[in-house]
Amino acid sequence: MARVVVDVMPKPEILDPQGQAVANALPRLGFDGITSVRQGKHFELEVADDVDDATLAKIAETFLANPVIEDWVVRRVEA
Amino acid sequence: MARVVVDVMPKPEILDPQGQAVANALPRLGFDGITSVRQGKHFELEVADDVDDATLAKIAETFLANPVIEDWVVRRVEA
Amino acid sequence: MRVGVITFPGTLDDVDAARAVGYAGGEAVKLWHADHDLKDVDAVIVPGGFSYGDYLRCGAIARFAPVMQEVVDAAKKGMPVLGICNGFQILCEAHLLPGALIRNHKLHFVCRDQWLKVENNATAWTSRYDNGAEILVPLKSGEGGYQADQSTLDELEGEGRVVFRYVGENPNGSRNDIAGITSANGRVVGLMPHPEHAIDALTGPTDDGLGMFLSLVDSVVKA
Amino acid sequence: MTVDTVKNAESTPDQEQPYKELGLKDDEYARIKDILGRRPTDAELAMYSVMWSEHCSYKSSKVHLKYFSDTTTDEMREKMLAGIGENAGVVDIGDGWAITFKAESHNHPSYVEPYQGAATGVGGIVRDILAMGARPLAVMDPLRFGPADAPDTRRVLPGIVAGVGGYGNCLGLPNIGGEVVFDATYAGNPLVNALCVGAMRVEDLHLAHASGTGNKVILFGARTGLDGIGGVSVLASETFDDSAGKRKKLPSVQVGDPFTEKVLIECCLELFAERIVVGIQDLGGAGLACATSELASAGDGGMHVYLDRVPLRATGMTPAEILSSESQERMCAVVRPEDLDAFMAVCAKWDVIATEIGEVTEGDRLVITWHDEVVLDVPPRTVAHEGPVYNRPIERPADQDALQADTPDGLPKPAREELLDLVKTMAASPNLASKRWVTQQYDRYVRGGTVLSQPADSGMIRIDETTNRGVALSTDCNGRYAKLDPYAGAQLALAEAYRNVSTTGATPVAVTNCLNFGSPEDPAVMWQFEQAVKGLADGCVELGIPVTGGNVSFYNQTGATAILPTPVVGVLGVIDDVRRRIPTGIGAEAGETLLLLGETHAEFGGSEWAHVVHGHLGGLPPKVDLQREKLLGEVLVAGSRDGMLSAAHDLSDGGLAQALVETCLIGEVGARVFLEADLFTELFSESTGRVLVAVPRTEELRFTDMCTARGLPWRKVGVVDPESDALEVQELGSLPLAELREAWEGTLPALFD
Ligand SMILES: Nc1ncnc2c1ncn2[C@@H]1O[C@H](COP(=O)(O)OP(=O)(O)O)[C@@H](O)[C@H]1O
Ligand SMILES: [Mg+2]
Repeated sequence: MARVVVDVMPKPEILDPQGQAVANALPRLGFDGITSVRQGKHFELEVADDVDDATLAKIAETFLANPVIEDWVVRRVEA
Repeated sequence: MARVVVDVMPKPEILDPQGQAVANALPRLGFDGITSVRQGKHFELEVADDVDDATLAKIAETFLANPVIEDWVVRRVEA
Repeated sequence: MRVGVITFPGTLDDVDAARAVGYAGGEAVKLWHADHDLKDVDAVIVPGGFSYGDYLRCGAIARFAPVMQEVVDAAKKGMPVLGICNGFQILCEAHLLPGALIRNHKLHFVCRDQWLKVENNATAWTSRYDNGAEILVPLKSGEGGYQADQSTLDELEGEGRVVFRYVGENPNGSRNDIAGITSANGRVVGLMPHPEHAIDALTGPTDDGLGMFLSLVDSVVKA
Repeated sequence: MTVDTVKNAESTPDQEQPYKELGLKDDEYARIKDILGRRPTDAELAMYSVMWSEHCSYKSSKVHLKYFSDTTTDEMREKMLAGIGENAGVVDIGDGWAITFKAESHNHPSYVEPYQGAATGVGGIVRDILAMGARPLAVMDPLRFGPADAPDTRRVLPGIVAGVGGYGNCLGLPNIGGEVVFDATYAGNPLVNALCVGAMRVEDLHLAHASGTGNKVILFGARTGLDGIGGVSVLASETFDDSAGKRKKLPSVQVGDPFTEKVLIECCLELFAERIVVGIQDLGGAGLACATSELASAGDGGMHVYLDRVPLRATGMTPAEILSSESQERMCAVVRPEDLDAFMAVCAKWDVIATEIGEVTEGDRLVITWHDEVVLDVPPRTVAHEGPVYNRPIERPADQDALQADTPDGLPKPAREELLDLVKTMAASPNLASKRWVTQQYDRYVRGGTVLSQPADSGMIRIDETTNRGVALSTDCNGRYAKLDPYAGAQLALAEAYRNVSTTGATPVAVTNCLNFGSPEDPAVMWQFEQAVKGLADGCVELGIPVTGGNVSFYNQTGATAILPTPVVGVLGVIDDVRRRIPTGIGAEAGETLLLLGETHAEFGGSEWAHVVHGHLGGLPPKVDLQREKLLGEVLVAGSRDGMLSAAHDLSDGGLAQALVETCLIGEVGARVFLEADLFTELFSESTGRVLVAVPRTEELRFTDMCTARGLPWRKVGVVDPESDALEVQELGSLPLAELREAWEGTLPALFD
């Protein structure tokens, strides 16, 4: 068993209303000094040892992310 | 300027319908060997250098996450 | 009887909540999110919608609005407060009610006419109903699954603080089929379904929801 | 970054420009040079290329659309306050109210990115309505998909539905109707049409023009980013030198932010109420290029825009990119200088970014500067209103005769004992099955004015809470009929939408359309288009109601295969008191008789039966009789006014069988039905001009006497039976409602859950 993390983020040129909303709210809540916020998704997968990196990339690309508007990163982490 | 990542995940005991849906769909799409999926949020913040860890923790705890249902982790990353 | 109805940016059902207050014989008073001012109202409704787009988490940003600080203070002194849908989510985020609401178990937004069972008619908002009565009102939400840890659930159940429960198939994965709950003193009520959309049979499935607004008018007159 | 200025263009007349990549033809490029007397700058090229695109200039359809105006009589125009040529049509409905409504397509973006494509489609049409000065009140979404069980439909449909819902729900606009139709020709090219309806007081109508020298031009709403730039990014790679980094060709996908739009709506309505807007224009396709040139073109002066003032979301954007960005949730207003502070205060209240980007000038040029250098200097009419016009070749398809000759007459008919099962099979077929899986993702209650929404023949909203005046809307189109005969097909769409509106008790008053067709470069497609426009316009004349606006979407095809011609027609009706609406479900009154109004003939060309059972498309569609539709409408409205009708449902796809199934299931009561000789024809023919009505027994004689007196054929076909939980067809047997419900409601969840 391995633990795999996939982070999916809106592409830089694509509007990110969610991150925008957080960024706008922070100063109102009294938190200054945060100049930019982007919000994406974070997946944690438990994966059998025979699942290779290519398969993980395929899962991220075809299913977890929408490559038209999102970028993704796959990382294996220590359990 | 520093880049800070905050990951927010549903608590283990809380239902995670989104992660569940992904986990259920994967075998249908022909991807086997993924035994569990949880889905949360991933934030990337650009932060002024004078924002300290305590402030970041406060932002995560009071705002980015709802501690009733979610856990959170803050990381500073290399830009 | 003056009932405040809050408008946040992104609030949608304020017009409907105000209309319902009027149908019940109360006077609806507009409250603006950015004001520290409750305009001497006798009760407050936090209506449905998508405050601030609900982008981070439903209710997470609205909770910090200036008007909400006033609502929290007033609620602590016993003012009746009703949170409907997004309003319920905001009241949970503001810790006026325990627990939280998460994404519907089937992940889709659900709009349907929903049967509810009234389980507690001792609140400021439900005295017009009989306990055990079943009412039909619209439910329309994407994040209506009520969640709380086991001890909170035990406490709510033990103290009879579940006010409404879904009848029939659970529409959103809510724990214990919970549709609405109340504070320990029965003054603050939050629910996911929309009583303000069921005040006449022309525009709603029934007029079953009107009872909540009539109850409020009764309770304030009594107090 | 080097910016191409007018000065630069003058001194480098022979510089190569990527006009072909931007979709301009040689002669179009030559004409631009001719207009300007020099080569265009990058910014000018960007503006002309987007504004002269098919989508913005209507270059292939213009000569045909003119037929709508040409055939509209003064009498038809009587209630019309604004028509073709404005952002949306406007109709006077009485009590001082004006209604504006329009449909638009967002087909191609929704195939690439279903959720965002559909979402921004809704966002765009809502801004069109807002730009008329109206409060948007409701939306509808006529949709077309490939086969229900095709794998790609599983990707496309849930995304589109979630996008329509996600945006509309968040805006607080009830969804009061739409269509979901499946056909193989839409497989690589789904249709997402979105309609919005809004209301205003008659005196508050705002028209888009920039008048009054010295008035300010304000851009407000979202920041401008790189989204939706598409083809124009080739200009960036031309002008970006290597050190700045070549910009890759950008995806032309736009991401919507419904929250920003909701706030923008409230902000605009407050601005209108304070009467501080001289002119207003939404930013949709072609962004600022479109808004500035249209405002200037429609006004009485010129305009100067300081492009460097536009608030940006991305760094390093070129003037060409800023002009053609399709970032969503933006509006452009023209404001008197003395109202500027008040304008900005309202925007600040709603946290809406507002920037003065220019002013109305004397003269007749649109001039755009970038840090004091002129990057664009054009006569705005040549951009917005005097684009290219094509008389595309038109040719009736060679196989049209063969298609029409291939009638359904020879198809094997079911045996008598198979008929009941067929009722169920048809009810479960994707086009006839309940669309609840879709509609339950849409909020239909918000605003508290929805009197009818799905499932109903038309959506209906209350406009005035004091007088109870309201409007009803229906959109329809059967693409198979239109394929068999596009002229008749367009009229059939009109007839159906008209009938749907009257069936709920409202009087039809105006028409909008969304004409979805294949490539205009295909003469056969142009023939379909021409026929459909003629059919629709002629039909409107016969019914006496005007086309007030619409939208054309071409190039809907996969490879060489065009979609079924799909002229979606929307009809708006008025009802003076929404409390007398006629619902679809039977069983509201104790004893009801079921009457079938109209006549049934054996008409199966293009029918749902031929499609479902035989996969057959051929012959001629059912006959259209618009005089009959008119009479039917008058009878239904009279019946509603005098309280003689307790329910009504129009007959269309699937015929009487489907109408019976739906009235029983929606009303949750059974019925006993007795039919005449040819049971198959009685049940499944799609003859037009028919409505099934439920009449309380006490009103039966009065109602049938009225029908007879007016010459409307009617026939008693059954009774409602509140005690029964089945649909019983005499001589055939009985279908338990539970079984029917499972068939009717089970199909879409099984496919898409
Ligand atoms: N099929 C049509 N029938 C009638 N009018 C049409 C049709 N298509 C477009 N129009 C009219 O042409 C004008 C321009 O249309 P369009 O470009 O869609 O408007 P907008 O600029 O608001 O997007 C509008 O007034 C519209 O009503
Ligand atoms: Mg427009």
